[in-house]
Amino acid sequence: MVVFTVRRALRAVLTIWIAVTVTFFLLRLLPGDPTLLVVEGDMTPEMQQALRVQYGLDKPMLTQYWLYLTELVQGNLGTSFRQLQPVTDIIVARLPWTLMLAGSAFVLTILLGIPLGVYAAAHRGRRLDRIVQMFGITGHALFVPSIAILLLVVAGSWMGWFPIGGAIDPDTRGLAAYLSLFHHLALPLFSLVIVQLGPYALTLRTNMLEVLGEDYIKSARGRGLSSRRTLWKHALRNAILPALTLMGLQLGTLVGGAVLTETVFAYPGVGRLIFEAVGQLDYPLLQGAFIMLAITVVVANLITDVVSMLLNPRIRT
Amino acid sequence: MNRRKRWSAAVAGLAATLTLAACGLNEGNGEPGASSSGGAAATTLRIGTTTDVANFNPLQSLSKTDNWILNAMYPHLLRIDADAKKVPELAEKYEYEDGGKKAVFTLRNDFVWSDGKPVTSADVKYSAEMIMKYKLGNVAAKLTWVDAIETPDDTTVTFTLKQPYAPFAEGVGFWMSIVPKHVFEKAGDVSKFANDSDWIGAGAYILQTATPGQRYVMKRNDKYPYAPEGGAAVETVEYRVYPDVNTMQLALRNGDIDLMGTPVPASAVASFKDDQKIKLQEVGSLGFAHITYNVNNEHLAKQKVRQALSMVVDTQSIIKTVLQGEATPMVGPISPIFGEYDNTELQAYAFDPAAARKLLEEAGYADKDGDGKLDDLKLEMVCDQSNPNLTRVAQVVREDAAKAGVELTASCVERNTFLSRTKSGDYDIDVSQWAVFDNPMDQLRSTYLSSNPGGINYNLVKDDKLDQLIDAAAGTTEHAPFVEKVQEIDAYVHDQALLTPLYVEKIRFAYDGSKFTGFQPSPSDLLGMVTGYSLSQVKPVA
Amino acid sequence: MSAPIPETTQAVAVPTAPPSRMDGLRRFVTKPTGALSLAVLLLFVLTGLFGPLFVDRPGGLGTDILQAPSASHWFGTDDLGQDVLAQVVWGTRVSLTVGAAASGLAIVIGTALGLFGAYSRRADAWITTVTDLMLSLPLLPLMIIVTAIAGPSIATLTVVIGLFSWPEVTRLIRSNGMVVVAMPYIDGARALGAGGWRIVTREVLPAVVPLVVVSVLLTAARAVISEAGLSFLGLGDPDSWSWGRIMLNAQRSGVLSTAWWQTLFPSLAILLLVLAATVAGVRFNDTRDPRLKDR
Amino acid sequence: MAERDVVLEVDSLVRHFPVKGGLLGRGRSAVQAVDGVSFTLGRGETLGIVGESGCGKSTLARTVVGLDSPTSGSVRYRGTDVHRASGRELRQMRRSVQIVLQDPYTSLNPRKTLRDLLMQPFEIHRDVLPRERRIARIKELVELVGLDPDHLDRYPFQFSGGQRQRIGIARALALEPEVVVCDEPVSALDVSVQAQVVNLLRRLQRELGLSYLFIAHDLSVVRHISDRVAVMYLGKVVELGERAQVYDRPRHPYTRALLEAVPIPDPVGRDERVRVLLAGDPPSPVDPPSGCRFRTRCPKAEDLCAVTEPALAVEATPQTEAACHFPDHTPLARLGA
Amino acid sequence: MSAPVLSVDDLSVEFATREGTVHAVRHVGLDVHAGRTLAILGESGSGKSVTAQAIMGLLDTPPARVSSGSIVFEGTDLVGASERTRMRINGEGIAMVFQDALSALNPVYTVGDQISELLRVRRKLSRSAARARAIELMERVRIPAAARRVDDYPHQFSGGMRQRIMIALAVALNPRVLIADEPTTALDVTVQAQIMELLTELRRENGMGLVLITHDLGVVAEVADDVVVMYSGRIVERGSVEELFQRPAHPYTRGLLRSMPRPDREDDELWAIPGAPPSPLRAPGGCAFNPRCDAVVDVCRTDQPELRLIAAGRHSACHLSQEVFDGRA
Repeated sequence: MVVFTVRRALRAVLTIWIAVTVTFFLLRLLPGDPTLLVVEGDMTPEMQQALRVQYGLDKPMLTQYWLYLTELVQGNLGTSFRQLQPVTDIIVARLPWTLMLAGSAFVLTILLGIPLGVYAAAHRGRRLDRIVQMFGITGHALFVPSIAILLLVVAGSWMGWFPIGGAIDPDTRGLAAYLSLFHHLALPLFSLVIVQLGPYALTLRTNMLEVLGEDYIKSARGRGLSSRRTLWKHALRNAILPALTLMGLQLGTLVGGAVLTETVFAYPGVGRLIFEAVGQLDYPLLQGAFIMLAITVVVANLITDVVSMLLNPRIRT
Repeated sequence: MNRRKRWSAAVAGLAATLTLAACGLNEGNGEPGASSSGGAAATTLRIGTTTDVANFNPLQSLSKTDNWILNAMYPHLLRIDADAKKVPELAEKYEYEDGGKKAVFTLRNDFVWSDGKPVTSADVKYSAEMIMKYKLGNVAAKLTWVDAIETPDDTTVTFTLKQPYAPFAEGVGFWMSIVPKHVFEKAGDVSKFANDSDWIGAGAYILQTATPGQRYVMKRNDKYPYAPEGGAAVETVEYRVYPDVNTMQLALRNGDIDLMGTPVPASAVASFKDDQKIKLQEVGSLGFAHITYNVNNEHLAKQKVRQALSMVVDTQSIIKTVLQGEATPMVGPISPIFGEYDNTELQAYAFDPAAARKLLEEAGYADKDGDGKLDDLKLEMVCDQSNPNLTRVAQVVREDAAKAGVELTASCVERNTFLSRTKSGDYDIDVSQWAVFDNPMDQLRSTYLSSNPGGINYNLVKDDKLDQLIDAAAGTTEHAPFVEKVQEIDAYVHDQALLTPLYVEKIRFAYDGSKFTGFQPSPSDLLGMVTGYSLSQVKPVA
Repeated sequence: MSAPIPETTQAVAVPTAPPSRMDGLRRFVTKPTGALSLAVLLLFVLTGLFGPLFVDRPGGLGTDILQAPSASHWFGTDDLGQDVLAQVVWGTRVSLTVGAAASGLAIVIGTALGLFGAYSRRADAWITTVTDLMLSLPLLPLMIIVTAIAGPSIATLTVVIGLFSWPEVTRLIRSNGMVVVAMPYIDGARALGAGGWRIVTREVLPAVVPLVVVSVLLTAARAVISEAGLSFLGLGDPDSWSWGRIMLNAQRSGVLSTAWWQTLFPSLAILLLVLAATVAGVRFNDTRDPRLKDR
Repeated sequence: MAERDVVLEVDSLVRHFPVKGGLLGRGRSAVQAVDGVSFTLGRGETLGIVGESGCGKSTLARTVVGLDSPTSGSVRYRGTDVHRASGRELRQMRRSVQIVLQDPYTSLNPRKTLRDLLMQPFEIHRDVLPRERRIARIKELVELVGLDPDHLDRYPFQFSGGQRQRIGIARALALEPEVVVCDEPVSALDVSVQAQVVNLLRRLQRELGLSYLFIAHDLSVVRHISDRVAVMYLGKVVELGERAQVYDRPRHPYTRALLEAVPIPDPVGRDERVRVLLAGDPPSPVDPPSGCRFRTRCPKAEDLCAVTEPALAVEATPQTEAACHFPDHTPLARLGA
Repeated sequence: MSAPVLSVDDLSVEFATREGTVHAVRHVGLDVHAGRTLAILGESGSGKSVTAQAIMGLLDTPPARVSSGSIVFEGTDLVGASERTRMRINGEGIAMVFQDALSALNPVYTVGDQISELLRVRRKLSRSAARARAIELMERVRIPAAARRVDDYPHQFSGGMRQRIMIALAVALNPRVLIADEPTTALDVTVQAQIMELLTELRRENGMGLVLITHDLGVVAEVADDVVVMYSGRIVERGSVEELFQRPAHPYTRGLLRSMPRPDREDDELWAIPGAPPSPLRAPGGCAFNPRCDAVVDVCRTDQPELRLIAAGRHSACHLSQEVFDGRA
């Protein structure tokens, strides 16, 4: 069990390292060397050179890479071209919002998806099952900005049910602050959950159907255990594992969706930061934001893996 | 560990994570509005803005939000009223002495820094000297002829000029922020001073907290002399960041904000007209939209290229469509607002892509590979993403230029980036909008003088003849010849096609009229509704 | 925001029934949703191919600004007075081109790696690791960065989307290829002396071809979504119309809440196209999966 | 028996599979699937190999035909090392040693017709038969195994299990091999069909002079078809000998227990039958017991068995060799038989 | 012989598939008596497992459907019985041992959990009492170190041990009838013998009726008291084990017996039944065995033979049953 966790953790570190390496070289090997942008327009060659030295751009690429890695390990992602602040500080200020948005979406999807999937599988062919199937397939076709704009305009503007933009009313305290937080979170959250929920419920339904055909379900019923018990205890526990793994893999997609959602709802997370950084051509910030998101996703994935492992004795023992 | 324990451990861990993520809600946001709830006076005015504050140093800041917040916090000698007249703010009055070679400002004695120190002539002198020393911002251009600054007493500042310059006092008085010497002095090199916390100001509102990406909270300065009896009704001014103009509009409709700091885009004006509670305030324009060519670019250095580019800009259609007719066309660099200075004999470059192409071919460009584009003529056009009108203009110009065989790329970037790129000359063509020109002479000096220190000569033009013309005009004190000279420059710049003027926009601001009233708007989109003076006069609707 | 390949395609039994293609196609078409999705796909393809011949390229400045849908402008007009229908029609071409080309690229890479991984144990360790890594990364931000640097164009979009979409394909082809490779008949061929190339191309590939077809559809569907997402973030080709760009224009000009037609119609186009491709993929998969017969 | 014409020689064959585990996924332990197996196979002879699941008999089969490579030891076909051969030798070897796989439902590519399936050997070995003669040869093969030549365009699923196994046999015979390894060829078939296939295999052996390595867990079938029988337990051969000897006078206690466990399809006198039932299941081949591997379940085990591994002296003589310290010499008691 | 505990009469089960309706079981009737072993002998597709699942009520409906007949357990007809009734009788009245114990045990719960769950739900035992009883049951089926292994997961057991656990679960509630569906097919021959012995022992001890479903003539010969032979969904022959093996009354039974290779004999050529068992979807007309039958006459191709009494306790569904029985055909 420990071995499993350690192996997964090593793998997570490897993933992050590869992500860092790929982006580092990608950004430097693509045409339109972004590091040149740090040098402002009308400067003398001497000043340019001085700046290049200051940013370490004069060194061989591998040295730069090594420097970047050593700095990264110390939590330093460089300095933003535009905001002239440490990238880490900028991102850390935004990351909690994204974590909360994507994290709640993840949890909510699972919490809603489980009953939907189980119920649909248990009542195969009935109306709810058909809805889940339809919703599951449609989920793949939903374009996050479309949903987000729809929610923004209808629920946010026409109906005025939800606040628009921002993440919290800054003047609230205590319980009111939490309420405000969820009030602001609702629309971005739902636009993510709507997209994720259908496919997740459908996956769970498929897994449930597969599991319900297994001998151990028949055997449980053969022992006289009620269908409810076999469904929620014996079948679900087995069906949820592959679904959880899939959700883990989908985390990257979820975060991608968060980028779009945050952009539409002006939610102050890393996603909107990325959108702004694209507008600013702020490469260190973009790179840093991607790396932080990658780390987040990989860590979340690790957690999902460990939870799966706790639920699955075949891996654990 | 048995199964049940594992489950509960997992759930507990999850709950803990969520709680932690939500922990510290609203902490570090400074004093909440609730804590200073002094009864009915605890009124908050929430203003939407598109960008964050990029720089808290008023001597060098650029972006709109910077200006809004810092102008309200740091007093100016003069302010501009609704009719674009300069009226006293920190200065009670000013007068020229010595045939215009001395400008003497008399300060009010009741402006006080928020740390209790009075605002004195020393602060004014310090501010001006620092701007001159480090060539900060466009004010540096206005101070070029200053020889010496004297402060005979705490309320008198005397600027000695090398030569008389009529718009000097108005220009400097209006543009220059006065900073507290005793605070800024400690920073040493003020050009590197971030000034990003513990703000000390003397304007109507003082910045309390800044949460980038979210909001900036300003508190009423109870000692602001221009506040109405009993202090400003609005105790707290809160700028909220809405990077997207749609969300800002929706937030206003929704009641999340009370005022849009940025003007309503022309395309959205109609949508606000049906809304009962939203009021639209129209203000005059002191600026204009234009296209500027960076003459450091080898292509744009050629007059014919610039002229040809002017010919692919269909200003009439742009006004009709993008601005929905709510704008005035202009020719040459002098806005029709300046009335007699505007050279009305100038003829706009007619929209004619075919002729433009011909002109370019005369200038030596050819389409040898037959792809319909003139070879090597590739230019990048930068614009400000947060200005919906101009991003659309850029798109239209791009397409029309293609008809003339010119390949333009439109880089509409985030506003602060746009400003820093244009400031550093990192662009070919710049589609932008001047916010405020308070007089034509200052405009010409700021924008075309090659010696202009820290100025806004975005053409980066170094034209001896133009320099001479400007200097000659600036030295002219008699009215009629002065007008003539300005018109001459207008014609010269038009012929050189250093810029293609687009339009003078009718600016409209939207605010929640059911909640607030009493704004004292100033012309231009930069000042608009949010000057410290204006905010201090706002009253809640009973 | 790439959609996952529905789980139903991941546990594909190697059919014991023959791969009578006509039979599969017939069953596919006789399912109402299958036929409908094909019809919708066909409609989009025809629109992409021939639509631009009938509708002028949207551009310039029109006189009717922000008109709601009417008889003269079915989908209304935008703030420049351009016809939204024309934009959607021209955008169809780009969406289809990028979708098809990117998915083609992803399929070629994904299938090759997937088959290689399924057959060669040694290569498999690396291929699975890299595939899993790629899958677990947030790819949209990565695509944003790369597109922003490489300079937005249709080619960039295609290559970027294609290069970041193969892992799903690899995973799918590999996991099913593994099932095939583990089949005793592969041993049979090996015992006869067949080499690796022959086994992969003659035995394994034909077995996963139906899955490749499914994958093409689903990957293309995801590519269309990715393209729309990047365009919506302002990273689309500025010279070409795309559905994402129409929505971006609506956002940029601040008319999201008023000119609903400017976001609704491109959104519907995305939804319909992607839904049709997904349904076609899923249905096609169902018809060849004998286990699903009775479900 | 005259001088045996040995076609296949297996010498100290070992096949270990590393087990995944440990921090970096490196295996420290191994499944000792086949651990030192030796025997010879004469021309026209059938060697039956029996044992329980996990005893390594299938790995042995796969290794013999080259589907798996040995950790050590060798397999020689007429003197040529199967796993070291290359080029021409390898091709020759491939042709001469063929395998009939267990499950006729999965061992035929469902996408290929009977014609395609039988054409495949000739496509892989193009030099065996010129293109124009292949169809005729295919038809011959089909008839040889008792299928209808009119069914060449049918897919596997259109045949019954027995017919499919005939296709598998036809395919194995296409290249005119000398040795055919039959890996549980009838265990997936219905009881009523097994006899057909067993009879077919016997007929083909007679007609074509084939040598069979016949692997099965069903002792009855092995007895029926084999000349000699090897009994495997946990990767090792514990007994090897003439079938009558092995079946009627088993020496190794495992062989004995195995035979006693087989139910006899005759209810008469069943209550009087004596059988020693083994306790438990075979241990894991990852960590086999020391000394004699059978000792943990052996009714006769003594201390010696845990220490010294009994050797199996393999000789090509028609008698039984058992790897046991305390071999039995009495005939197997079968009351009611 | 006492009255049967479980009595199946005229049971027919059909499945709706895309290709049409499959009649998996047709008009099957059988009686299970306390303390006796009834073997249902048949090849794949003969309907023996479907019969068992129909008795247990484990068929997926749809696609399956019991189209006729009754399954009477101690006076209660289980066909169309409520879920409550079904769940009351399953486990306590009738229990079942599955062929593949690995797939019949839930992989994510320990075996102790699975046994004690049953006891807690059905016997309302406390957590600790259920656990103690689970260990007892595991000891009863001779699992070594049961107290320690009670917390192991199914995959940690060997095949034989898993099947023992499966049996422990099946007998946990002392059922009156135990149905064992090919309980030893997946096991090695040495383990197979142990399991059969255990089942026999439990049957004797608890006085259960044991229904043994198998295709293995050897197993039948060793343990069964009564035998029914199924072919293509129907019972073709029925009788006590000794008589049936001595004097088969159906050509199929006879062919099976003849074609079995025996471990205690050497034969040169095996008797072989030609052809293959028919697919349940395309059973031939008349007697389903007619294409493979060595005694076929014209009537076999047109008329379905009824299961007829041919001697005391002997039934056969063959037009020539008497001739076969007498060794004349």
